[in-house]
Amino acid sequence: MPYIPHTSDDVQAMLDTIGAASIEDLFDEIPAHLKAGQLEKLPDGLSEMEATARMAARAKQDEGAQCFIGAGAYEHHIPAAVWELATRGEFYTAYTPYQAEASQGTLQVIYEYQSMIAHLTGMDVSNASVYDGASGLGEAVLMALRANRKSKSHRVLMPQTVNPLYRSATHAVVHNQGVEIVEVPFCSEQGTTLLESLKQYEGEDYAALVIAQPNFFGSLEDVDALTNWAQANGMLAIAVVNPTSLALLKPPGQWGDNGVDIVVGEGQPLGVPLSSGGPYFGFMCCAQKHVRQMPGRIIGCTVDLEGKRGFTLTLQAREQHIRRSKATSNICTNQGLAMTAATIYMSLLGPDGLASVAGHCHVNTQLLAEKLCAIAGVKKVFSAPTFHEVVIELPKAAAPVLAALAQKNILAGISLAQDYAMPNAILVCVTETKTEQDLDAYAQALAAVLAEVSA
Amino acid sequence: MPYIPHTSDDVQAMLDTIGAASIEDLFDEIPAHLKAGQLEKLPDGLSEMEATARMAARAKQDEGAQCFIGAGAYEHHIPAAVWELATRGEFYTAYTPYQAEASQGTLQVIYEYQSMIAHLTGMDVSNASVYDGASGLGEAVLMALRANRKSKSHRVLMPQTVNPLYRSATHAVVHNQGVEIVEVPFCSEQGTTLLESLKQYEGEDYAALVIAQPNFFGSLEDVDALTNWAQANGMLAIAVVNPTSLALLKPPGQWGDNGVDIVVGEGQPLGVPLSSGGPYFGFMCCAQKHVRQMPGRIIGCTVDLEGKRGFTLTLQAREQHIRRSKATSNICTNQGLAMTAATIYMSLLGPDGLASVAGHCHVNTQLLAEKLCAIAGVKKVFSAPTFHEVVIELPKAAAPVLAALAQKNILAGISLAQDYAMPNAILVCVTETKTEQDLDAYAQALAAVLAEVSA
Amino acid sequence: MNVNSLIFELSHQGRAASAQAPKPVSEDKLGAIPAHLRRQEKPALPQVSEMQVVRHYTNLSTKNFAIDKQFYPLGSCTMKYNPRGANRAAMLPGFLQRHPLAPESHSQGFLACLFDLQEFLKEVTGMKGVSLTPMAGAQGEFAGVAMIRAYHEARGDEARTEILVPQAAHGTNPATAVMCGYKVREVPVNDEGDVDLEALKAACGPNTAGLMMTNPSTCGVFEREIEAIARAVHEAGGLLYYDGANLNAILGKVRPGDMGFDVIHMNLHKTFATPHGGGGPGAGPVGVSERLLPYLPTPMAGKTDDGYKWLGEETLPETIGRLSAFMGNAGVLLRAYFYAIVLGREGMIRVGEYSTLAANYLLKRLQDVGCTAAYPDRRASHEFILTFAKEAKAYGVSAMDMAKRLLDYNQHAPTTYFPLLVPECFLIEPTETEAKEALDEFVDAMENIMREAKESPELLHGAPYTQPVRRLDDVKAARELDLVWRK
Amino acid sequence: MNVNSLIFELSHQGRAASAQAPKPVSEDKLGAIPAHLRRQEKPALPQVSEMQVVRHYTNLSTKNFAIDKQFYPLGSCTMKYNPRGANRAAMLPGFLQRHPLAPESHSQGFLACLFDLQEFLKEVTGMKGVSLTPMAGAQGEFAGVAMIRAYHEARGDEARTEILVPQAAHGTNPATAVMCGYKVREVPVNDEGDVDLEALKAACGPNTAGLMMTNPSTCGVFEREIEAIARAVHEAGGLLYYDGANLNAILGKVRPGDMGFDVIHMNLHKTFATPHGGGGPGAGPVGVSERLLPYLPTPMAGKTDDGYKWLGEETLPETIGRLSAFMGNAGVLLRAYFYAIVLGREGMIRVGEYSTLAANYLLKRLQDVGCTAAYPDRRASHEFILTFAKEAKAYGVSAMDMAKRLLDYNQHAPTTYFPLLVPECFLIEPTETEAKEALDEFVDAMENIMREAKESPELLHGAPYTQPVRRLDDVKAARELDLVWRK
Ligand SMILES: Cc1ncc(COP(=O)(O)O)c(C=O)c1O
Ligand SMILES: Cc1ncc(COP(=O)(O)O)c(C=O)c1O
Repeated sequence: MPYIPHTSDDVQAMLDTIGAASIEDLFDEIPAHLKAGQLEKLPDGLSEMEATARMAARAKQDEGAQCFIGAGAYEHHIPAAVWELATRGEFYTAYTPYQAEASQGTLQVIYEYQSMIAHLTGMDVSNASVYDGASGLGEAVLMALRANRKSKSHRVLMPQTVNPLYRSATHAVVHNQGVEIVEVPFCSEQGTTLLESLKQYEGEDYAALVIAQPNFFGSLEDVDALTNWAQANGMLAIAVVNPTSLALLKPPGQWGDNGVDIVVGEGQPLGVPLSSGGPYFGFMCCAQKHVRQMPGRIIGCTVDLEGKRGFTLTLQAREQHIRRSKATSNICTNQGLAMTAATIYMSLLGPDGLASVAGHCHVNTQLLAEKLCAIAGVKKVFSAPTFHEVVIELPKAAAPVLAALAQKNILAGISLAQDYAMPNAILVCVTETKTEQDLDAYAQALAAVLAEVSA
Repeated sequence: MPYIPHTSDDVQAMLDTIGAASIEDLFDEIPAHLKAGQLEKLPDGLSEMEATARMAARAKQDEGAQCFIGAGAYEHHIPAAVWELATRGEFYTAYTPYQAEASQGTLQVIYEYQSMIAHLTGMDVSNASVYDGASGLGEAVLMALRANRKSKSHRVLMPQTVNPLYRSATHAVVHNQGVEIVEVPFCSEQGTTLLESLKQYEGEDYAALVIAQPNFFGSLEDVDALTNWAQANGMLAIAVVNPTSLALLKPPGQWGDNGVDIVVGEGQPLGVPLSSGGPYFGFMCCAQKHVRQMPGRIIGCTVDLEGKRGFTLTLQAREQHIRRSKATSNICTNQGLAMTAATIYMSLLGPDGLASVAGHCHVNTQLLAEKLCAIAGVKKVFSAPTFHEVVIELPKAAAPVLAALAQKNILAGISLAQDYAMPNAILVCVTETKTEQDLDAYAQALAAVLAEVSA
Repeated sequence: MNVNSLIFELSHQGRAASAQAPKPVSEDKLGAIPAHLRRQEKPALPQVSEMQVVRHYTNLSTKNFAIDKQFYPLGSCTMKYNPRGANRAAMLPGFLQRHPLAPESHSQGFLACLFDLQEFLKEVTGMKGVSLTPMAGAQGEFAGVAMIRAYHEARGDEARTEILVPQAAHGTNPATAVMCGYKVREVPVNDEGDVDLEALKAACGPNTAGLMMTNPSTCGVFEREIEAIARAVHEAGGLLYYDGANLNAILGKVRPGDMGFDVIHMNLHKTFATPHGGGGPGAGPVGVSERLLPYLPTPMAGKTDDGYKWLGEETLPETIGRLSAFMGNAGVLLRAYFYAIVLGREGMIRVGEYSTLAANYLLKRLQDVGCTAAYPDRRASHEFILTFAKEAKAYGVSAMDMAKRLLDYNQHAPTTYFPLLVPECFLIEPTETEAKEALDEFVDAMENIMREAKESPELLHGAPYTQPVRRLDDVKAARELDLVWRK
Repeated sequence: MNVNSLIFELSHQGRAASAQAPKPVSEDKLGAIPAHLRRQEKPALPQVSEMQVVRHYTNLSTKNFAIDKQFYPLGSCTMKYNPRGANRAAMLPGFLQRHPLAPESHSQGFLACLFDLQEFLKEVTGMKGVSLTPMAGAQGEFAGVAMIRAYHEARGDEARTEILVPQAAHGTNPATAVMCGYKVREVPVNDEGDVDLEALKAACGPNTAGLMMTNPSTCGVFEREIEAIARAVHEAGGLLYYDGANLNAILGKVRPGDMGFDVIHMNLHKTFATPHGGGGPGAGPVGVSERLLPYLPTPMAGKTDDGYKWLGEETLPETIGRLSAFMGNAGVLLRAYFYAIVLGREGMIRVGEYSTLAANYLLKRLQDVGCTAAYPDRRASHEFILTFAKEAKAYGVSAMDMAKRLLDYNQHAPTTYFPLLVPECFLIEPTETEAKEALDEFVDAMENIMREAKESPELLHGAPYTQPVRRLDDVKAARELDLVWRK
């Protein structure tokens, strides 16, 4: 019996203590006709060896490609120490730190995490993580509605330069509460959100403006202007940022004259593997004045009976287990382990290490863009400066080109046909993991494929 | 500076304390003309990312074959828990447990290991490991010479059915002390060592007889008879055993009328990966009366000041750090971590689990032999029963056949051409990791290759 | 290095784990980024060496209780053994390195695992369709209630504005209902731990969108009137939501689908043995009956003749949509898949059996040493409730005092003060993976503590004594907020 | 589960971690094995569940000090940070799954690493050839002395029956000489920690096969007369063996080859940062000068135009042979290779520099708080010796008492009572990977202990107080041997 320790002697002794004749007797409160059958469709159990072999064979099927896809998930070097530490049983198999005295390890890690993320974003406070960046944006919108006392509106402005996956998850999270997401068009030349395009909303009541930096196209928005505009028009400013980029880019806490109100983002680039999309974690920070509207767990520093420093869950009156239907969110289990990994990652990289990672990402992306644009008919779509992603236009429809490159084990980016009706455009990402040979191999393969594929 | 924490401020403060002007000054006792140059031939340092990428690419080069080679190293399923626990920092980065009070973890593991190996082999006592099975046999021979008070001889009988690699390492270890290894021929029909072939040595002074079970050919020796013969003729009996097999086979402590004197073997099958040959560990057990002749570390159970059970290094007067030139061996660092893994492995498998692993190895080997022998011209060479290896004769020279199979990513065994002048024979091993499809794939590939390769 | 330091307190200007970062990039190569968008001051991340990091977090980890170290009978949390094999399998490079947006040509292995897991969960729950995307139980609840809403809306049934929730429900249930735009109406629970059927019937009506409940309930007992409850809700036009946090209790014994539930979520980080990681990640797949199939959240894994495919909005136009950027907590799903295939059919059935055996045994033994069961006449499910109301009154020791004292016995405390309707309670869930001896040791500890409560209550007030810190000042934590370290 | 139990004490007949074993094999399938060769009774291995195993060994691990947790200044052991990246790289499936006898066609990646490592070690030591097979320092010594013997034998120089060893030498040196069939002759060390040159000259003669020594010596100081020593030994016809246990001190600063050594071993588990694993595995590659090249142990890695090859007896007919079944501790060599390529040229040079800086700083600071250096007029190498002879006499506290007391300060004790010629000594080696703060904390602890030694020596006699056990009874352990648990 895998994972079950009971010998037949144990079972007998336990039943004797209970005073039951059989295990089946313990289910005698369940109406007999409801009892499950033999679950015929389930397979026989496997040994660890067999299960591992099956999964190893499947993992192998998906292996081996060079990945130039970004779009919200980024391939970075992850120091070996990160997961060797994070998967130590003491972190890996602990529950949420409800018993603070027996959970100081996890609690201190979270406090350190909150501090690091707050420093990185330039914000006052942070929570202990939400599910991911996209659902985090949904939570941020709901939070903004609660926090913006000046606004009575249930409407929020969302530039189309925000990752379409984020926009779609945000919609799913918020629309049942009657929240309306109003999409703001972008400048098709620069690939950014212009102040002019916001003018039309002035004088109306919106609770918040979302500002993505870098935006989905990799382009850098004029964040100071956007933040100031939002706040001048009675809105909260919600920043959506890439954490790696913040080693180089102005932190949202300093955008505009007062900094933004809420920051969210995907934490995955901070030491979390691509891993097919999860577990990642969303980070969420805000200005001190909004802290009581924050969803999710928050750890505070305090003292014990003897005055010794310790850490504990705090502001729990925001949370569902205390506040139930009046809670700031229904979130309970969050993404603790991924956040733990990120804390270790940030400690290992430090401010300078993270800056050089960000720098290499940026430089490599520029370099690849140059190499690609040297191919006839290939060009950059937008003029704004970018961080580590760039939109490239091909002389032919993107889909078959991407498929042909995938055949050569190069995942060359994603097509913007569906989300932006730009059938020839692809969004490409390069991080510090790629060497110049890798970039050359991509460019050569693209040139070859373009020569082959019929438009 | 990878792994070096000192900032330039630290360095200055430290030099100030020392009263030195520069780090270079600290080397002022070294004659200047001896100082090394710039080590021009060494490469520039890499980042962890670059070093990992290089090694991953190299690891990948060697990947992907189905392995049917045994010959002293065996592919078994290794429970994930084994190495996830063994590489916990507390085991992985501790030194030899010289400070017992701060090393109870390692010490208790070793005590448990000694107990398990003693139970498995049926012997009184065990040490804490030697380098590997082969060098362990060398140590066992030296130990037998010390322990056999009745014999004045420097000669030891070594059947040719003992793994040739073990014989060669044993020679390297012992010959400088003038020890002579006399090789005993085997029965070419059965593939075992017959009592008759030992008759010739009766009446002469030999310190010990080595008995391998299973022997190199996978064949089972008549260990009771051999043990009795040795002891009746004034020799110690040294068993060389495969630990997996002991779940099914009679333990050396029960061979013959009195059990053997010394047992050694390769511990790798107990949860240690093939890993190109190491780190493995040699296990070594003996009868109580010989314990003071044992090389290597031994842990004993004792009590602390308050009477509480604890563990500590014991019988250190056998060891080099105390006894120096009079020590039983020069061994110091042993194979602690591999032995730790084996302890966890044995705990997870238990007596029944190990028996079913052994059973599957045996059954799979029989099955493969049948399938191979169904191919025209292919047959078993020896008639004795085997455990999980078997010698198969091909209708053609083995070397090119093996090479052709390797091209198909089947490592089909090793050739016995060089060690036994049997150019057509291969030694094949199957363990519990192989499915019947794997065996069929081997048989089909062999049939195909035999049809192609010219003899 | 002080084992009590913050990582920031180890930081020294200019120190770095320099093997981990590529060489610095010179400023001129960053010229494309306009100056006004650049960061001016370095973020105050720690500047420490690699060994300092390893040592710091290794030492920190030792300050945690964990299933890998202690019995951890947190009720409603199913702290069972987390197989290490699942971790190894999920961490295979092929899985770790796969980008979530990799094309299907490079996703067949991963999709096959997801597809198989969907099928497995359907069979084990008796539901007709399963989507794996929710990232935790609460997100599963959200998906479930959102589907209920989508269903009513699709039928133009706009009057249904209320979700019923039994009094004993987990806090995520009412919170979820509100996130989905519903009002919450609580239904009382009777003295035997069952929903008050008459009160429920009275509450059901044309406003009823649905009822959220667990079974066995958070009272630790099986809701015997489940069919009557289902009937009442269905007859009123509402749907029945199953909070699968307690699925472990009945795995293989009764299926939510057979009990009449329309939609359920499962906490794979409970029932399917994936680790809790100090607070997550989890996975909260949702399963639905026939009528809710169109609304399942995307993406899902589908199977066709030419391989596995993603099912998105094109295939499921009425879906409630995407709950996160990608496909949920893939790594958690892979771990759960490993667990599922190792256990297989018989293993699934054993889970319910042995977790129930353990709970009933532990309850009986604890009663024998003087503990008071909240529902003494009921079978325990995989968990049960003790109440220390008597001790609180007689000796002035609270359930919290007893919980803290347990830590000194190297036993993790059970869930305390939940469900709220039982005063001074422990909700205790031993799971099927604890050996009888572990249960007995817990009983021994409780026996001692019961004696201590009587003989020296002040001892309990001061507990714990053996942990890295003594009892913490929660009030100060909330009043003098210190959430971020600053120099 | 009692955290102090033996795994055997958790065992219950019939319990098993059953996910780990294939299904039982029926007896009739084992019929080919004759009954008299079969085992009759099951071995008394523990019968425990998977979680019990995980919990037991997790809890046991917490009873260890380790570099990952504490400062560990064991002299002569070079307890530096063990990069986790090296572990990950060496544990890649392609390396772990490779059979040692896999054909060269399936070994090119592995052989490339070995070949590169050989070249790296040659350059860093100044030797002409390197073989990687020895599995630890002592086996490296064996290989080295066996090569010396092979060299003399090949020349027919049979009179050389003696190996010289300085008094301060590590125990493995004399033990090795004996294993190679030599007699050992000790050479005195003078008050400054140097070999007594005159005594050495007097000892050298036609019987001298060689001299084994380290430099810096185990006295923690650089042997200044190394050239004179080399000359004396060489002129007598002997060869010079370098015990590389202390190579860390001079890495990149002086090369053994340049000092005149003929053969050396390196402890990769010291200098190249591979972990000690609680007592191993290690790796003890040997390097040789031109004249010993023919004798290097096999197999070695070679490079030809069509790829990498194994070099065995065919290529090296005069080899001293094979020291183990396969190719040494491959996994350790891979870790060392990782370390080598991460450090590269400049990193190698820094090792010697910063380990020396740390040792000299720590020595100075300890002297300032009242500790007595054994060689106060010398530079420390990467390690140094303190002697507590004064304190032993004045207060009746031994170096052992002080060592045990250090554990209470969460500091691992230095090497004690080695080298034997310095009474009541600590051999202290901080390594280059410890931050200045860690050294300062050690000084603080020692300052306290020096005060305690004076004010309350009985406190030290009773130490440690904070470990899982108090001081252990070694005498009982040896007198009443209990080496194996029995029911
Ligand atoms: C009964 C019940 N429902 C829902 C949840 C919420 O699940 P999660 O924490 O995964 O969001 C829990 C978890 O504690 C629970 O116990
Ligand atoms: C000076 C010296 N020589 C030799 C050795 C032996 O090395 P190993 O333990 O690797 O066999 C050591 C190890 O402690 C040592 O310090």
